[in-house]
Amino acid sequence: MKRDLRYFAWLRERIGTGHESIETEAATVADLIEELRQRDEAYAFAFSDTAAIRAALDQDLVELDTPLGDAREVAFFPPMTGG
Amino acid sequence: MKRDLRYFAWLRERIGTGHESIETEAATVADLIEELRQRDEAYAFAFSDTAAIRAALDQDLVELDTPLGDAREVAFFPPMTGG
Amino acid sequence: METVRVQSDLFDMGAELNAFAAAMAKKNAGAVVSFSGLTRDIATGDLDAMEIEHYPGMTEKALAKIRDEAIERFKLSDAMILHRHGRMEPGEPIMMVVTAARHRADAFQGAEFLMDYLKSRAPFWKKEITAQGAKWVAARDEDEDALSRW
Amino acid sequence: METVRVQSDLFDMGAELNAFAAAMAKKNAGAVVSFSGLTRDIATGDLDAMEIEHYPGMTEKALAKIRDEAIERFKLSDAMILHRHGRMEPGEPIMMVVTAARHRADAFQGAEFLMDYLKSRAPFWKKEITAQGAKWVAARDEDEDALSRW
Repeated sequence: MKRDLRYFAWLRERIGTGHESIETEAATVADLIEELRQRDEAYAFAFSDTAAIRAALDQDLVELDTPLGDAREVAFFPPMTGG
Repeated sequence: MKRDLRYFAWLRERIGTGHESIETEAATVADLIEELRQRDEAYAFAFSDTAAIRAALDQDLVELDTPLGDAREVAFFPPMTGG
Repeated sequence: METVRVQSDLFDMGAELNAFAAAMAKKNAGAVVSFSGLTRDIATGDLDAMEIEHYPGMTEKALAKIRDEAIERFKLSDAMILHRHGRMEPGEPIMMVVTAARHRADAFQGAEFLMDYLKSRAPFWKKEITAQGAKWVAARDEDEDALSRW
Repeated sequence: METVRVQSDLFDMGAELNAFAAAMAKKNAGAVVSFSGLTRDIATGDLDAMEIEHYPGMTEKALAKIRDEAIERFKLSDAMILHRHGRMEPGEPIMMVVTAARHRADAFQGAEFLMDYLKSRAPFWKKEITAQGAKWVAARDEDEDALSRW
Protein backbone atom coordinates (compact mmCIF):
# COMPACT_ATOMS: atom_id res chain seq x y z
CA MET A 1 0.00 0.00 0.00
CA LYS A 2 1.12 3.54 -0.71
CA ARG A 3 1.93 5.70 2.31
CA ASP A 4 3.20 9.28 2.63
CA LEU A 5 6.01 9.41 5.18
CA ARG A 6 6.92 12.57 7.09
CA TYR A 7 10.06 13.07 9.19
CA PHE A 8 10.74 15.91 11.62
CA ALA A 9 13.59 17.42 13.65
CA TRP A 10 16.71 15.21 13.93
CA LEU A 11 14.92 12.29 12.24
CA ARG A 12 14.46 14.49 9.18
CA GLU A 13 18.09 15.61 9.34
CA ARG A 14 19.46 12.07 9.69
CA ILE A 15 17.31 10.69 6.89
CA GLY A 16 18.02 13.69 4.70
CA THR A 17 14.44 14.42 3.69
CA GLY A 18 11.20 15.50 5.37
CA HIS A 19 8.88 13.71 3.02
CA GLU A 20 8.70 10.63 0.79
CA SER A 21 6.05 8.32 -0.63
CA ILE A 22 6.62 4.58 -0.41
CA GLU A 23 4.95 1.28 -1.17
CA THR A 24 4.91 -0.95 1.89
CA GLU A 25 3.28 -4.12 3.18
CA ALA A 26 4.16 -3.31 6.80
CA ALA A 27 1.24 -4.06 9.16
CA THR A 28 2.13 -1.82 12.10
CA VAL A 29 4.13 1.33 12.77
CA ALA A 30 6.87 -0.82 14.33
CA ASP A 31 6.98 -3.07 11.24
CA LEU A 32 7.39 -0.02 9.06
CA ILE A 33 10.24 1.25 11.26
CA GLU A 34 11.96 -2.15 10.91
CA GLU A 35 11.52 -2.04 7.13
CA LEU A 36 12.97 1.48 6.91
CA ARG A 37 15.87 0.54 9.18
CA GLN A 38 16.94 -2.14 6.66
CA ARG A 39 17.22 0.35 3.84
CA ASP A 40 20.59 1.97 4.49
CA GLU A 41 22.84 3.40 7.17
CA ALA A 42 21.07 6.76 7.35
CA TYR A 43 17.72 5.14 8.14
CA ALA A 44 19.38 2.62 10.47
CA PHE A 45 20.97 5.54 12.38
CA ALA A 46 17.77 7.61 12.41
CA PHE A 47 15.71 4.73 13.79
CA SER A 48 18.42 3.17 15.97
CA ASP A 49 16.69 3.94 19.27
CA THR A 50 12.96 3.29 19.02
CA ALA A 51 12.46 4.57 22.59
CA ALA A 52 13.25 8.00 21.13
CA ILE A 53 10.79 7.69 18.24
CA ARG A 54 7.25 9.00 18.26
CA ALA A 55 4.77 8.36 15.46
CA ALA A 56 1.53 9.81 14.15
CA LEU A 57 -1.01 8.28 11.76
CA ASP A 58 -2.88 10.87 9.76
CA GLN A 59 -1.74 13.47 12.32
CA ASP A 60 -2.85 11.60 15.44
CA LEU A 61 -0.19 10.47 17.89
CA VAL A 62 -0.11 6.64 18.19
CA GLU A 63 1.85 3.91 19.97
CA LEU A 64 4.42 2.09 17.84
CA ASP A 65 2.46 -1.19 17.93
CA THR A 66 -0.54 0.45 16.23
CA PRO A 67 -1.67 -1.12 12.91
CA LEU A 68 -1.13 1.22 9.99
CA GLY A 69 -4.70 0.54 8.80
CA ASP A 70 -5.70 2.86 6.01
CA ALA A 71 -3.58 5.78 7.26
CA ARG A 72 -2.33 7.78 4.32
CA GLU A 73 0.21 9.89 6.23
CA VAL A 74 2.69 8.28 8.62
CA ALA A 75 4.94 10.69 10.54
CA PHE A 76 8.05 9.93 12.62
CA PHE A 77 9.72 12.36 15.01
CA PRO A 78 11.63 12.63 18.30
CA PRO A 79 9.88 13.33 21.62
CA MET A 80 8.24 16.73 21.37
CA THR A 81 9.77 19.78 23.05
CA GLY A 82 7.20 22.55 22.66
CA GLY A 83 6.05 25.08 25.22
CA MET B 1 -1.98 51.97 78.72
CA LYS B 2 -2.90 54.07 75.71
CA ARG B 3 -3.72 52.18 72.51
CA ASP B 4 -4.80 53.34 69.06
CA LEU B 5 -7.67 51.20 67.84
CA ARG B 6 -8.50 50.72 64.16
CA TYR B 7 -11.66 49.14 62.77
CA PHE B 8 -12.28 48.05 59.19
CA ALA B 9 -15.13 46.93 56.92
CA TRP B 10 -18.36 45.95 58.73
CA LEU B 11 -16.67 46.26 62.12
CA ARG B 12 -16.00 49.91 61.31
CA GLU B 13 -19.57 50.39 60.12
CA ARG B 14 -21.12 48.73 63.18
CA ILE B 15 -18.96 50.66 65.63
CA GLY B 16 -19.44 53.89 63.71
CA THR B 17 -15.82 54.93 63.55
CA GLY B 18 -12.60 53.66 61.99
CA HIS B 19 -10.28 55.01 64.65
CA GLU B 20 -10.17 55.83 68.35
CA SER B 21 -7.59 56.10 71.10
CA ILE B 22 -8.37 54.47 74.43
CA GLU B 23 -6.84 53.80 77.83
CA THR B 24 -7.02 50.10 78.68
CA GLU B 25 -5.58 47.62 81.13
CA ALA B 26 -6.52 44.62 78.94
CA ALA B 27 -3.72 42.04 78.80
CA THR B 28 -4.60 40.23 75.55
CA VAL B 29 -6.45 40.95 72.34
CA ALA B 30 -9.33 38.80 73.60
CA ASP B 31 -9.46 40.76 76.89
CA LEU B 32 -9.66 43.99 74.92
CA ILE B 33 -12.51 42.60 72.81
CA GLU B 34 -14.37 41.67 76.01
CA GLU B 35 -13.82 45.18 77.41
CA LEU B 36 -15.08 46.82 74.22
CA ARG B 37 -18.09 44.51 74.10
CA GLN B 38 -19.22 45.81 77.51
CA ARG B 39 -19.27 49.39 76.31
CA ASP B 40 -22.58 49.62 74.47
CA GLU B 41 -24.85 47.82 72.02
CA ALA B 42 -22.92 48.90 68.93
CA TYR B 43 -19.68 47.38 70.22
CA ALA B 44 -21.53 44.30 71.53
CA PHE B 45 -23.04 43.78 68.06
CA ALA B 46 -19.74 44.41 66.25
CA PHE B 47 -17.87 41.92 68.42
CA SER B 48 -20.73 39.43 68.89
CA ASP B 49 -19.05 36.60 66.94
CA THR B 50 -15.36 36.40 67.79
CA ALA B 51 -14.89 33.61 65.21
CA ALA B 52 -15.48 36.33 62.61
CA ILE B 53 -12.94 38.75 64.12
CA ARG B 54 -9.34 39.07 63.01
CA ALA B 55 -6.80 41.27 64.78
CA ALA B 56 -3.45 42.90 64.05
CA LEU B 57 -0.93 44.35 66.49
CA ASP B 58 1.14 47.12 64.96
CA GLN B 59 0.02 45.85 61.53
CA ASP B 60 0.95 42.19 62.05
CA LEU B 61 -1.84 39.62 62.04
CA VAL B 62 -2.11 37.84 65.44
CA GLU B 63 -4.25 35.22 67.17
CA LEU B 64 -6.84 36.58 69.61
CA ASP B 65 -5.05 35.13 72.65
CA THR B 66 -1.93 37.19 71.92
CA PRO B 67 -0.78 39.58 74.71
CA LEU B 68 -1.11 43.22 73.69
CA GLY B 69 2.44 43.86 74.90
CA ASP B 70 3.64 47.30 73.90
CA ALA B 71 1.64 47.38 70.67
CA ARG B 72 0.57 50.95 69.94
CA GLU B 73 -1.90 50.14 67.16
CA VAL B 74 -4.54 47.42 67.60
CA ALA B 75 -6.72 46.72 64.58
CA PHE B 76 -9.92 44.67 64.35
CA PHE B 77 -11.55 43.50 61.13
CA PRO B 78 -13.54 40.67 59.53
CA PRO B 79 -11.87 37.81 57.63
CA MET B 80 -10.08 39.29 54.65
CA THR B 81 -11.50 39.02 51.14
CA GLY B 82 -8.80 40.35 48.84
CA GLY B 83 -7.60 38.95 45.54
CA MET C 1 9.31 48.56 38.37
CA GLU C 2 7.64 48.57 41.79
CA THR C 3 7.09 44.97 42.83
CA VAL C 4 4.35 45.65 45.39
CA ARG C 5 1.75 48.27 44.51
CA VAL C 6 -1.50 49.26 46.19
CA GLN C 7 -3.45 51.85 44.25
CA SER C 8 -6.94 53.05 43.44
CA ASP C 9 -6.17 53.81 39.78
CA LEU C 10 -7.13 51.42 37.02
CA PHE C 11 -4.08 49.61 35.62
CA ASP C 12 -3.24 48.01 32.28
CA MET C 13 -2.74 44.26 32.79
CA GLY C 14 -1.05 43.81 29.43
CA ALA C 15 1.41 46.65 29.96
CA GLU C 16 2.26 45.25 33.42
CA LEU C 17 2.86 41.77 32.02
CA ASN C 18 5.06 43.10 29.23
CA ALA C 19 7.15 45.27 31.54
CA PHE C 20 7.65 42.37 33.95
CA ALA C 21 8.51 39.87 31.19
CA ALA C 22 11.02 42.26 29.59
CA ALA C 23 12.94 42.41 32.86
CA MET C 24 12.73 38.62 33.29
CA ALA C 25 14.18 37.79 29.89
CA LYS C 26 17.38 39.50 31.06
CA LYS C 27 17.41 37.31 34.17
CA ASN C 28 17.23 34.16 32.06
CA ALA C 29 13.81 33.24 33.46
CA GLY C 30 11.87 31.46 30.76
CA ALA C 31 8.55 30.92 32.53
CA VAL C 32 6.20 33.80 33.36
CA VAL C 33 2.79 33.24 35.02
CA SER C 34 0.18 35.90 35.66
CA PHE C 35 -3.07 35.87 37.55
CA SER C 36 -5.58 38.68 37.08
CA GLY C 37 -8.74 39.09 39.10
CA LEU C 38 -11.59 40.91 37.36
CA THR C 39 -14.59 42.48 39.03
CA ARG C 40 -17.51 40.24 38.33
CA ASP C 41 -21.00 39.80 39.55
CA ILE C 42 -20.40 37.20 42.23
CA ALA C 43 -23.67 36.96 44.10
CA THR C 44 -26.67 38.68 42.67
CA GLY C 45 -26.19 39.07 38.94
CA ASP C 46 -26.71 42.82 39.04
CA LEU C 47 -23.46 44.25 40.31
CA ASP C 48 -23.15 48.00 39.86
CA ALA C 49 -19.71 48.37 41.36
CA MET C 50 -17.21 46.85 43.76
CA GLU C 51 -15.64 48.80 46.61
CA ILE C 52 -12.49 47.60 48.27
CA GLU C 53 -11.40 48.86 51.66
CA HIS C 54 -7.87 48.19 52.89
CA TYR C 55 -5.60 48.92 55.83
CA PRO C 56 -2.97 51.38 54.59
CA GLY C 57 0.44 50.50 55.95
CA MET C 58 -0.42 46.94 56.92
CA THR C 59 -1.42 46.13 53.34
CA GLU C 60 1.96 47.02 51.89
CA LYS C 61 3.73 45.22 54.74
CA ALA C 62 1.64 42.04 54.32
CA LEU C 63 2.09 41.98 50.54
CA ALA C 64 5.85 42.51 50.75
CA LYS C 65 6.12 39.64 53.25
CA ILE C 66 4.03 37.29 51.11
CA ARG C 67 6.10 38.20 48.06
CA ASP C 68 9.41 37.59 49.85
CA GLU C 69 8.21 34.21 51.05
CA ALA C 70 7.02 33.17 47.57
CA ILE C 71 10.34 34.16 46.01
CA GLU C 72 12.29 32.13 48.54
CA ARG C 73 10.05 29.05 48.58
CA PHE C 74 9.70 28.69 44.84
CA LYS C 75 13.10 30.06 43.74
CA LEU C 76 11.37 32.77 41.73
CA SER C 77 13.42 35.11 39.59
CA ASP C 78 10.95 37.80 40.63
CA ALA C 79 7.34 38.35 41.63
CA MET C 80 5.00 41.32 41.41
CA ILE C 81 1.78 42.06 43.30
CA LEU C 82 -0.58 44.85 42.28
CA HIS C 83 -3.88 45.36 44.14
CA ARG C 84 -6.45 48.11 43.83
CA HIS C 85 -8.66 49.65 46.49
CA GLY C 86 -11.58 52.04 46.24
CA ARG C 87 -14.38 51.79 43.72
CA MET C 88 -14.22 49.71 40.55
CA GLU C 89 -16.68 48.96 37.76
CA PRO C 90 -17.72 45.47 36.59
CA GLY C 91 -15.11 43.99 34.26
CA GLU C 92 -12.26 46.09 35.56
CA PRO C 93 -9.13 44.40 36.88
CA ILE C 94 -9.01 44.29 40.70
CA MET C 95 -5.56 42.87 41.13
CA MET C 96 -2.75 41.00 39.43
CA VAL C 97 0.19 38.87 40.45
CA VAL C 98 3.02 37.91 38.11
CA THR C 99 5.82 35.43 38.79
CA ALA C 100 8.87 34.30 36.84
CA ALA C 101 11.12 31.30 37.26
CA ARG C 102 13.41 29.06 35.24
CA HIS C 103 10.89 26.22 35.38
CA ARG C 104 7.18 26.50 34.81
CA ALA C 105 6.15 24.46 37.87
CA ASP C 106 7.82 27.01 40.16
CA ALA C 107 6.27 29.97 38.38
CA PHE C 108 2.80 28.36 38.63
CA GLN C 109 3.20 27.35 42.28
CA GLY C 110 4.57 30.76 43.21
CA ALA C 111 1.56 32.48 41.68
CA GLU C 112 -0.91 30.12 43.39
CA PHE C 113 0.83 30.61 46.72
CA LEU C 114 0.69 34.40 46.32
CA MET C 115 -3.02 34.23 45.51
CA ASP C 116 -3.90 31.92 48.39
CA TYR C 117 -2.11 34.14 50.91
CA LEU C 118 -3.34 37.34 49.40
CA LYS C 119 -6.97 36.12 49.56
CA SER C 120 -6.93 35.40 53.29
CA ARG C 121 -3.93 37.20 54.76
CA ALA C 122 -3.79 40.63 53.15
CA PRO C 123 -6.09 43.27 54.69
CA PHE C 124 -8.56 43.90 51.87
CA TRP C 125 -12.35 43.77 52.19
CA LYS C 126 -14.69 43.69 49.22
CA LYS C 127 -18.13 45.23 49.17
CA GLU C 128 -20.60 44.68 46.36
CA ILE C 129 -22.83 47.56 45.34
CA THR C 130 -26.08 46.50 43.69
CA ALA C 131 -29.50 48.04 43.11
CA GLN C 132 -30.52 46.38 46.39
CA GLY C 133 -27.77 48.13 48.33
CA ALA C 134 -24.26 47.41 49.53
CA LYS C 135 -23.09 44.08 50.93
CA TRP C 136 -19.73 42.97 52.29
CA VAL C 137 -18.43 39.88 50.52
CA ALA C 138 -18.17 36.94 52.94
CA ALA C 139 -14.88 35.08 53.22
CA ARG C 140 -15.07 31.62 51.67
CA ASP C 141 -14.05 28.57 53.70
CA GLU C 142 -12.31 27.22 50.59
CA ASP C 143 -10.00 30.23 50.62
CA GLU C 144 -8.95 29.58 54.20
CA ASP C 145 -8.59 25.86 53.47
CA ALA C 146 -6.42 26.59 50.45
CA LEU C 147 -3.66 27.79 52.79
CA SER C 148 -3.25 24.38 54.40
CA ARG C 149 -1.54 22.93 51.33
CA TRP C 150 1.50 25.17 51.61
CA MET D 1 -10.19 36.22 18.68
CA GLU D 2 -8.62 33.01 17.37
CA THR D 3 -8.26 30.63 20.30
CA VAL D 4 -5.57 28.41 18.75
CA ARG D 5 -2.83 30.13 16.77
CA VAL D 6 0.41 28.82 15.31
CA GLN D 7 2.54 31.53 13.74
CA SER D 8 6.11 32.58 13.07
CA ASP D 9 5.50 36.26 13.80
CA LEU D 10 6.40 37.82 17.10
CA PHE D 11 3.33 38.54 19.22
CA ASP D 12 2.50 41.02 21.99
CA MET D 13 1.80 39.10 25.23
CA GLY D 14 0.20 42.09 26.91
CA ALA D 15 -2.14 42.83 24.02
CA GLU D 16 -3.15 39.15 23.91
CA LEU D 17 -3.87 39.11 27.64
CA ASN D 18 -5.92 42.29 27.45
CA ALA D 19 -7.98 41.11 24.48
CA PHE D 20 -8.68 37.78 26.19
CA ALA D 21 -9.58 39.39 29.53
CA ALA D 22 -11.92 41.90 27.88
CA ALA D 23 -13.93 39.04 26.40
CA MET D 24 -13.92 37.15 29.72
CA ALA D 25 -15.30 40.02 31.77
CA LYS D 26 -18.45 39.77 29.62
CA LYS D 27 -18.67 36.05 30.40
CA ASN D 28 -18.56 36.75 34.14
CA ALA D 29 -15.24 34.95 34.54
CA GLY D 30 -13.29 36.66 37.32
CA ALA D 31 -10.06 34.65 37.22
CA VAL D 32 -7.61 34.89 34.33
CA VAL D 33 -4.30 32.99 34.29
CA SER D 34 -1.58 33.34 31.68
CA PHE D 35 1.62 31.43 31.06
CA SER D 36 4.27 32.85 28.75
CA GLY D 37 7.38 31.00 27.67
CA LEU D 38 10.36 33.17 26.77
CA THR D 39 13.39 32.13 24.76
CA ARG D 40 16.24 31.77 27.17
CA ASP D 41 19.67 30.29 27.20
CA ILE D 42 18.85 26.84 28.53
CA ALA D 43 22.05 24.88 28.13
CA THR D 44 25.18 26.73 27.24
CA GLY D 45 24.83 30.34 28.29
CA ASP D 46 25.52 31.68 24.82
CA LEU D 47 22.31 31.22 22.90
CA ASP D 48 22.18 33.12 19.61
CA ALA D 49 18.71 32.04 18.58
CA MET D 50 16.07 29.35 18.94
CA GLU D 51 14.51 27.58 15.99
CA ILE D 52 11.25 25.73 16.34
CA GLU D 53 10.11 23.16 13.81
CA HIS D 54 6.53 21.96 13.83
CA TYR D 55 4.21 19.63 11.92
CA PRO D 56 1.72 21.87 10.08
CA GLY D 57 -1.75 20.45 10.25
CA MET D 58 -1.11 18.11 13.15
CA THR D 59 -0.03 21.02 15.36
CA GLU D 60 -3.33 22.88 15.01
CA LYS D 61 -5.27 19.63 15.48
CA ALA D 62 -3.32 18.67 18.62
CA LEU D 63 -3.65 22.14 20.17
CA ALA D 64 -7.39 22.34 19.48
CA LYS D 65 -7.87 18.92 21.11
CA ILE D 66 -5.83 19.87 24.19
CA ARG D 67 -7.75 23.13 24.49
CA ASP D 68 -11.15 21.40 24.24
CA GLU D 69 -10.14 18.91 26.90
CA ALA D 70 -8.90 21.63 29.27
CA ILE D 71 -12.13 23.63 28.87
CA GLU D 72 -14.24 20.59 29.69
CA ARG D 73 -12.17 19.25 32.57
CA PHE D 74 -11.72 22.54 34.39
CA LYS D 75 -15.01 24.23 33.46
CA LEU D 76 -13.09 27.06 31.81
CA SER D 77 -14.96 30.04 30.44
CA ASP D 78 -12.40 30.01 27.65
CA ALA D 79 -8.79 29.16 26.84
CA MET D 80 -6.31 30.40 24.28
CA ILE D 81 -3.11 28.80 22.95
CA LEU D 82 -0.60 30.72 20.87
CA HIS D 83 2.66 29.07 19.77
CA ARG D 84 5.37 30.30 17.44
CA HIS D 85 7.56 28.36 15.04
CA GLY D 86 10.61 29.38 13.04
CA ARG D 87 13.47 31.47 14.35
CA MET D 88 13.32 33.57 17.51
CA GLU D 89 15.82 35.71 19.37
CA PRO D 90 16.72 35.38 23.07
CA GLY D 91 14.13 37.08 25.27
CA GLU D 92 11.33 36.82 22.73
CA PRO D 93 8.09 35.10 23.67
CA ILE D 94 7.84 31.56 22.27
CA MET D 95 4.30 30.77 23.30
CA MET D 96 1.48 31.72 25.59
CA VAL D 97 -1.60 30.10 27.06
CA VAL D 98 -4.40 32.00 28.78
CA THR D 99 -7.33 30.53 30.70
CA ALA D 100 -10.35 32.02 32.41
CA ALA D 101 -12.76 30.57 34.94
CA ARG D 102 -15.09 31.64 37.71
CA HIS D 103 -12.71 30.29 40.35
CA ARG D 104 -8.98 30.74 40.42
CA ALA D 105 -8.14 27.08 41.13
CA ASP D 106 -9.77 26.06 37.84
CA ALA D 107 -8.01 28.79 35.87
CA PHE D 108 -4.63 27.76 37.35
CA GLN D 109 -5.20 24.04 36.83
CA GLY D 110 -6.45 24.58 33.30
CA ALA D 111 -3.29 26.53 32.40
CA GLU D 112 -1.00 23.92 33.97
CA PHE D 113 -2.82 21.13 32.16
CA LEU D 114 -2.49 22.97 28.84
CA MET D 115 1.23 23.48 29.42
CA ASP D 116 1.91 19.89 30.43
CA TYR D 117 0.16 18.52 27.36
CA LEU D 118 1.59 21.12 25.05
CA LYS D 119 5.15 20.32 26.20
CA SER D 120 4.97 16.61 25.40
CA ARG D 121 2.01 16.09 23.07
CA ALA D 122 2.08 18.94 20.55
CA PRO D 123 4.45 18.43 17.60
CA PHE D 124 7.04 21.15 18.19
CA TRP D 125 10.80 20.63 18.31
CA LYS D 126 13.24 23.22 19.63
CA LYS D 127 16.75 23.72 18.33
CA GLU D 128 19.27 25.96 20.03
CA ILE D 129 21.66 27.93 17.84
CA THR D 130 24.91 28.88 19.57
CA ALA D 131 28.41 29.87 18.48
CA GLN D 132 29.27 26.15 18.76
CA GLY D 133 26.54 25.17 16.29
CA ALA D 134 22.96 23.96 16.39
CA LYS D 135 21.60 21.41 18.85
CA TRP D 136 18.15 19.87 19.23
CA VAL D 137 16.76 20.35 22.73
CA ALA D 138 16.28 16.97 24.46
CA ALA D 139 12.89 16.14 25.94
CA ARG D 140 12.96 16.21 29.76
CA ASP D 141 11.72 13.19 31.71
CA GLU D 142 10.00 15.61 34.12
CA ASP D 143 7.87 16.87 31.26
CA GLU D 144 6.68 13.38 30.41
CA ASP D 145 6.16 12.59 34.11
CA ALA D 146 4.12 15.77 34.57
CA LEU D 147 1.34 14.23 32.46
CA SER D 148 0.72 11.43 34.94
CA ARG D 149 -0.95 13.76 37.44
CA TRP D 150 -3.92 14.51 35.19
